[in-house]
Amino acid sequence: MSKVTSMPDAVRELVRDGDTVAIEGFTHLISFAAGHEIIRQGRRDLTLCRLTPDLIYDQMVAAGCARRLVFSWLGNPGVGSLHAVRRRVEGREGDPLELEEYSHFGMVCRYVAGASRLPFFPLRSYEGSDLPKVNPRIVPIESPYDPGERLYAVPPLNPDVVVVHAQRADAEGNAQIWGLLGVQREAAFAGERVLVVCEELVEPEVIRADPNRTVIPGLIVDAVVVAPRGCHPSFAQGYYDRDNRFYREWDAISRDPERLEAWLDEWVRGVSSHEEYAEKLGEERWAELAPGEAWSGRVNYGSYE
Amino acid sequence: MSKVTSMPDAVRELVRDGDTVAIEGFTHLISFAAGHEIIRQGRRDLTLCRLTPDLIYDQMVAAGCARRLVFSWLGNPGVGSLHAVRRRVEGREGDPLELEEYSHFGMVCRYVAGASRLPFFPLRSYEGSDLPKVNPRIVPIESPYDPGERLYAVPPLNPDVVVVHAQRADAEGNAQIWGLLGVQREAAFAGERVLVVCEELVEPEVIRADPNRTVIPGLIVDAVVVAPRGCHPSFAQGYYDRDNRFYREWDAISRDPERLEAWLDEWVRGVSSHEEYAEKLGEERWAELAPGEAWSGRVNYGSYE
Amino acid sequence: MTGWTPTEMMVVASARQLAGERVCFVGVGPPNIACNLARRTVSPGLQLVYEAGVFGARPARLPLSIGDPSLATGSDAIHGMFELFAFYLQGGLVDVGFLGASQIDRHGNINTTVIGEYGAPKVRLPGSGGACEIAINARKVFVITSQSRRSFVERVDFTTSPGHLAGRRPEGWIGAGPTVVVTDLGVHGFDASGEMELRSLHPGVPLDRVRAETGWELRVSEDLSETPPPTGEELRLIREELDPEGVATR
Amino acid sequence: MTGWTPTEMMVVASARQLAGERVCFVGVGPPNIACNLARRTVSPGLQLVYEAGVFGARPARLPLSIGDPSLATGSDAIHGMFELFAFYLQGGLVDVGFLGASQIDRHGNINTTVIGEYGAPKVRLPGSGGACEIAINARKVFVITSQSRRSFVERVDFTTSPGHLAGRRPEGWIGAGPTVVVTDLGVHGFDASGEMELRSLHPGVPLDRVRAETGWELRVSEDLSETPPPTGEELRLIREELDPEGVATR
Repeated sequence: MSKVTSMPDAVRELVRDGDTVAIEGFTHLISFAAGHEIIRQGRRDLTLCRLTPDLIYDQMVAAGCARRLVFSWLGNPGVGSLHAVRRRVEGREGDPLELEEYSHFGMVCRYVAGASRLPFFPLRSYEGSDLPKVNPRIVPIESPYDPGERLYAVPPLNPDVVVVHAQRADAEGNAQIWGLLGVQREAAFAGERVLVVCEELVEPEVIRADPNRTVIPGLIVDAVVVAPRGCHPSFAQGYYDRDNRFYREWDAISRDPERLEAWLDEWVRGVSSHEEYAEKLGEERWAELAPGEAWSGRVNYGSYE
Repeated sequence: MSKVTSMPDAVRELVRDGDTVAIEGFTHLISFAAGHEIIRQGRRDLTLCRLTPDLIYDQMVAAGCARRLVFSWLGNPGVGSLHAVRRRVEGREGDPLELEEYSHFGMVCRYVAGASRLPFFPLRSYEGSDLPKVNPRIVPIESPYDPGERLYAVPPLNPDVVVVHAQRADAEGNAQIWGLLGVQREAAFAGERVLVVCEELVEPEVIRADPNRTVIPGLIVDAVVVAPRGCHPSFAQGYYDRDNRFYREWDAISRDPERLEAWLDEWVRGVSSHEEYAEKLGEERWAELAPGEAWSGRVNYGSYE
Repeated sequence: MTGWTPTEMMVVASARQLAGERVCFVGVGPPNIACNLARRTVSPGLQLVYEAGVFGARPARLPLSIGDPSLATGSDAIHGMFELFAFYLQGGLVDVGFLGASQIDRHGNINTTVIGEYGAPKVRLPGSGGACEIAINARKVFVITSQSRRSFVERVDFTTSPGHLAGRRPEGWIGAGPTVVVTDLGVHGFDASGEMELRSLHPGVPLDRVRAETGWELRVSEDLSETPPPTGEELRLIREELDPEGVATR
Repeated sequence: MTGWTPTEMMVVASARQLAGERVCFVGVGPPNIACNLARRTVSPGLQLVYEAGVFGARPARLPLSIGDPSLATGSDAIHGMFELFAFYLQGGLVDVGFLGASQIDRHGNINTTVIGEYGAPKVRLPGSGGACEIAINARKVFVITSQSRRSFVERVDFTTSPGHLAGRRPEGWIGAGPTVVVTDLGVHGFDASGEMELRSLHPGVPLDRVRAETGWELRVSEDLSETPPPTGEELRLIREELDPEGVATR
């Protein structure tokens, strides 16, 4: 049964006001297409989870979608700050934004615990850090084999909705990813509802020809949206480059609330879809972002009859 | 720096009497070549770890290499019993064999804990089972968030030596596997010393053309041995089939201590290497075990300069 | 095609129990044939998960072992065993897990570890494998085993995989425990107290025989029925497609 | 090629500290350039691990972000972030982890979270990222930061990543904590009590200036030396190969 649908329908179906939402992807494969549609549909009071909120959450916070952020690194990677978020956090604009803060490994372990239905996950971090003081969900735990040995534990994270972009998927939602994997698999398994967005919809035979490359099984996927170029300014390995120029430009845009608002009006609210957004960027920009070729080899799985 | 060496040298270097050894591979990629060389070199008092001891440990136990088994399923997959092991366990032959018994998931979690330097790993199993009564290392643990919520914990497993077979590796030990992955990665990261055995030694460029397929990084590998057909009667996906006929034949061989001894004399002690063992099997047998072709596609990682 | 083996009846009865189920954790032998038979009959959408790490397997032949290469080629996804056990099974995605049993008691507690004392066994059996966590984490457990006084016992020598624990399952378990026990003689369920109860007799099997082959006073359902015999199509699928060599069914 | 920027001196001094090290957990910016410079000079065998999940990265260009696509193409291995943090970092495979710092105190405690109060920050900084677990699990921690009274403080406003915790590290930690702090003014180490100590001054930097830019009474090593200036080759590598656009070093 095909789960392929449009982004507007997928967001209408899966994302509700007040939901806990994770649009994951560590620098790679961040679905800006889904984030922008959530802005267009005016979702409110969302708890937004990501290791690195990145520009997508700076935009969603500026657009008024978010009540709370769950994260581990709150910046513009390689550039500096997320100014819209900072204004809210530093009390310079709007209502204060609730923050629930971990380290990268803490967030990763939260997704693994959520995916594994574990009530906690132990890790060697936080000792001597002030993070547990400001986040009571990070608690000490002892080894049952040696009460003297102290570690810390983090609680499971099971978002209401998880959105992951993949290079390709079939209509059932079996999704394949190469390049940086981030926490796409763990987040997807931890989600109550899962939206897979892909560069290319492929026949099941393409997936089944290389099952080791499948990161997310269709079993846990609720909807599949085909959104080529849907990660810009993030990237899809082998399809288009990260638009570092835009990441730099965003610094100036997001410093100025009026410019930011104008940008949202022009590039998000002013377009009907991410396809339109991608067109608006222009083929020249896409040509700059086109990578050269670097093909993997093939392997033989063998037929056994 | 190349880590490529011969099987005799690798075993001489890495495996010592009394060591805890794991020759892993869940049905797939079991290095019989390494096991047979350990028998030829007459190692003693080994603690042998595997989820499924399989024929290789039945043979090593019969050859007198083992003092203790750490495992989760003690049988001849799809056929029946491991008779040499049973004779020892049921007190019908030789010294009693020490058993340390878990479930599959318990063993998997032990390797993950060992690889992650965690003093314990929590899982939802064992409640209501008698396994914790006969294995005091399986202990109850409470969630730090809800003392009422009881799980069980298993301790880390860090073998002195881990042997994993892979389809291909480069001279540094970067190893790629497709088909069933079992616990090859987790076991390798948990090992103090790691021996990678491969069907094919390839140029680093082959590995680097598809880094997502690398299961074991050279960083943790001490030695690389090239042993084509080194898994027989186990298999290497895409290279040769599992020799189910031999698995069935083993039942009769291992039932009879004298036949078993004769088999070891002929097929292990009587040959100088696994190459000789493979030759002795004959090309007809290998032709029966040759799979048809089922090639994966290629993916583009893209060049970014 | 007339007549059938007890194992064929057992496989057919098990397959029918899979009607309406979505995700099944498969073992080798009869369960594997039952699941693949169900996919071709009562449950076309049934998705198979193999403990070796495979989701959506499409084996081109009957796998002898749980790790046959034919499970990998052409499957939807292959994961490491950690992901398989942690994310699929413990994660609660498995609707039905199949277990075999060397001994089973009236509460569905299963022994696959030892006959006799653990420290000095008469017979050393394979042990748990994934059975213990399947019994606890699969939403339902189906048991397939042959029925005799040796296997249906008052007390199991060792509890490898917990059943209804005398009617009590700990809080927070998502698993309902064993719900169906299919044997060569009939199909059993469990009553509200978690005690096994005979629900149907396979064709030609007298009730007395089932009682005689059960090591305790077996409860019998008030609406005891006869298991519908295998259809020609079910037998054809088993004999021609799923187990042509009769490895697991004859 | 004459003259160099303070950042170039900082990068060169950091790279030299990597002599003899085997595995380095790399961040973006100066640490990335320092590691790649070390690979071309003092430590050809140095292996780079990136938190995004990459082992043996061979970036064809200077990555702006820690997740640049050039890190993936042509690398030895790509893992999920769980494997990277659990097996590599927590597993004890990382010899040196690089950290930046908005504030650092005499014991190497690092703040990258907030200036001011956490609940009502003057400046909200990015936070930990992987820094907290790097500080605890990397066998050694190298800190790269510019030195001023704003960054070298008596007390950090928030401890994001623990240093020597006033000289005491808990039992069983494999990490030695911060061992080197390289700034634009000089190179610091830590004495037996875990207190920072100035070990060398960069060329042309007077001791008074370092004291003036440090928010506490800075200890100075008895054998204080001058950092050897960048060689022409080191500068050539940085300017022509590693950071031709001067993104991170000018």
